[in-house]
Amino acid sequence: MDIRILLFGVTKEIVGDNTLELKFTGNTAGELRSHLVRQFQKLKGLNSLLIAVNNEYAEDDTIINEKDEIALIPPVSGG
Amino acid sequence: MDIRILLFGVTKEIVGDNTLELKFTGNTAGELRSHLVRQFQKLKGLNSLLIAVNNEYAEDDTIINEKDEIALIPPVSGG
Amino acid sequence: MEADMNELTNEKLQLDKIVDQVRNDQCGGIDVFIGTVRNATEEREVRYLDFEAYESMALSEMNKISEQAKEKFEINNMAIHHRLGRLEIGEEAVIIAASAPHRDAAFLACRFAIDTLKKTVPIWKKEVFVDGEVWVSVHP
Amino acid sequence: MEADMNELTNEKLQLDKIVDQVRNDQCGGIDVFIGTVRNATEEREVRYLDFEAYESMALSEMNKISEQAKEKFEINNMAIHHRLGRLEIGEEAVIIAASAPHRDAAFLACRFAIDTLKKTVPIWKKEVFVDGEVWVSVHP
Repeated sequence: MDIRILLFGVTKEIVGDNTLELKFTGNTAGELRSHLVRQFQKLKGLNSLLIAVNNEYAEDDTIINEKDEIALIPPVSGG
Repeated sequence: MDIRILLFGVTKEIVGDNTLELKFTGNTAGELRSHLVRQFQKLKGLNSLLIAVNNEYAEDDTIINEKDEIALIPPVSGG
Repeated sequence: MEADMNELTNEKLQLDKIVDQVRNDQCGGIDVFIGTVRNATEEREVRYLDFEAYESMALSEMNKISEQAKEKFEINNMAIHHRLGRLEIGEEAVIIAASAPHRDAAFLACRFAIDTLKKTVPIWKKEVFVDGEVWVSVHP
Repeated sequence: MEADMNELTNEKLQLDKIVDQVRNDQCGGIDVFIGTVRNATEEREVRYLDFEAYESMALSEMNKISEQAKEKFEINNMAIHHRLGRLEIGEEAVIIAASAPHRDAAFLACRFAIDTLKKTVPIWKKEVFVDGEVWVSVHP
């Protein structure tokens, strides 16, 4: 399926854009993260890397659908 | 000795004035408190009753001198 | 040691002014406690409060609190302002602000200060009800 | 449940406005935490900070925090305001206010809120130094 991923902070810099469009052949958030880490090796060095689906933190087995709003969440540092 | 005692809050109401002058025949803060409680029975009903000498809380054995600034401190309730 | 930032006043307390007093470029967090006048005590409707202090000693005890807070916790500054006189419902009786490089110290110092103030500072609060008045905490 | 009092903004945070939001006649205490921009991180001089958020999710996570705080602690209201964009040294990045009938709950709720915000809310801080810049907490 065609998905679009929102990028923030350091992940925006690593990917070089604030969104990333890709053909995703897996089903779950965990598979998407593995896919992205293979494609962008520098993501491996981060303290944490989470996937958000429709404004909620996803578990590794959360199913991803084509219309979901997906975001990559590097370590947060608000406050 | 002649002493003058500053009164606040409920002790001011019990004594009926904001200062009390008296001839004190004892030496210590503890003796002064006992003297006052005998003279004003209603002081006995308070949750606590402390003596301050020169802006510091006194112990029962703190010595009182004629020129000291003496105050009677009923239960505090600031904040 | 810097001058104490503590104050007793008959005027309305100014939150911004108190926070600005403790602010500085090394601090990463400021905790502020604001004690306000509630409209009821044990279901009894309060009309207003009247605060009275033994002013010289109260200020001395407030200064002791901020000195102790600076010894106990890693804070930059502390300011304690207490209002006196007649206070209406919702008005501020006390504002305490503590600034610190790290937030834990700011929280702990502020909490220590208000807890200690309520035990040691010679200030007295009279609650005035529709049908009477009472000096708070005086009787068992 | 009342509307959430949480906000993300590019404007300077207004302490008085945020405290007024949580104020009410039943509350006896308000605790406020103010997170400010420090001038140095591990001795390295900071020029300014830049905050960025995944705004829709950040607001949703902030609302979760105030709902959880209301469940966990006996508070009346909580407001969480976070600033975004470029912040100079000394400016406020976040202000959290919690009002409660009794002060313990206000302190605990505020502390819970800032601790949780730092873990869960998708906001990112870039520190800009004279000689470079870094996204905070990103690397081990």
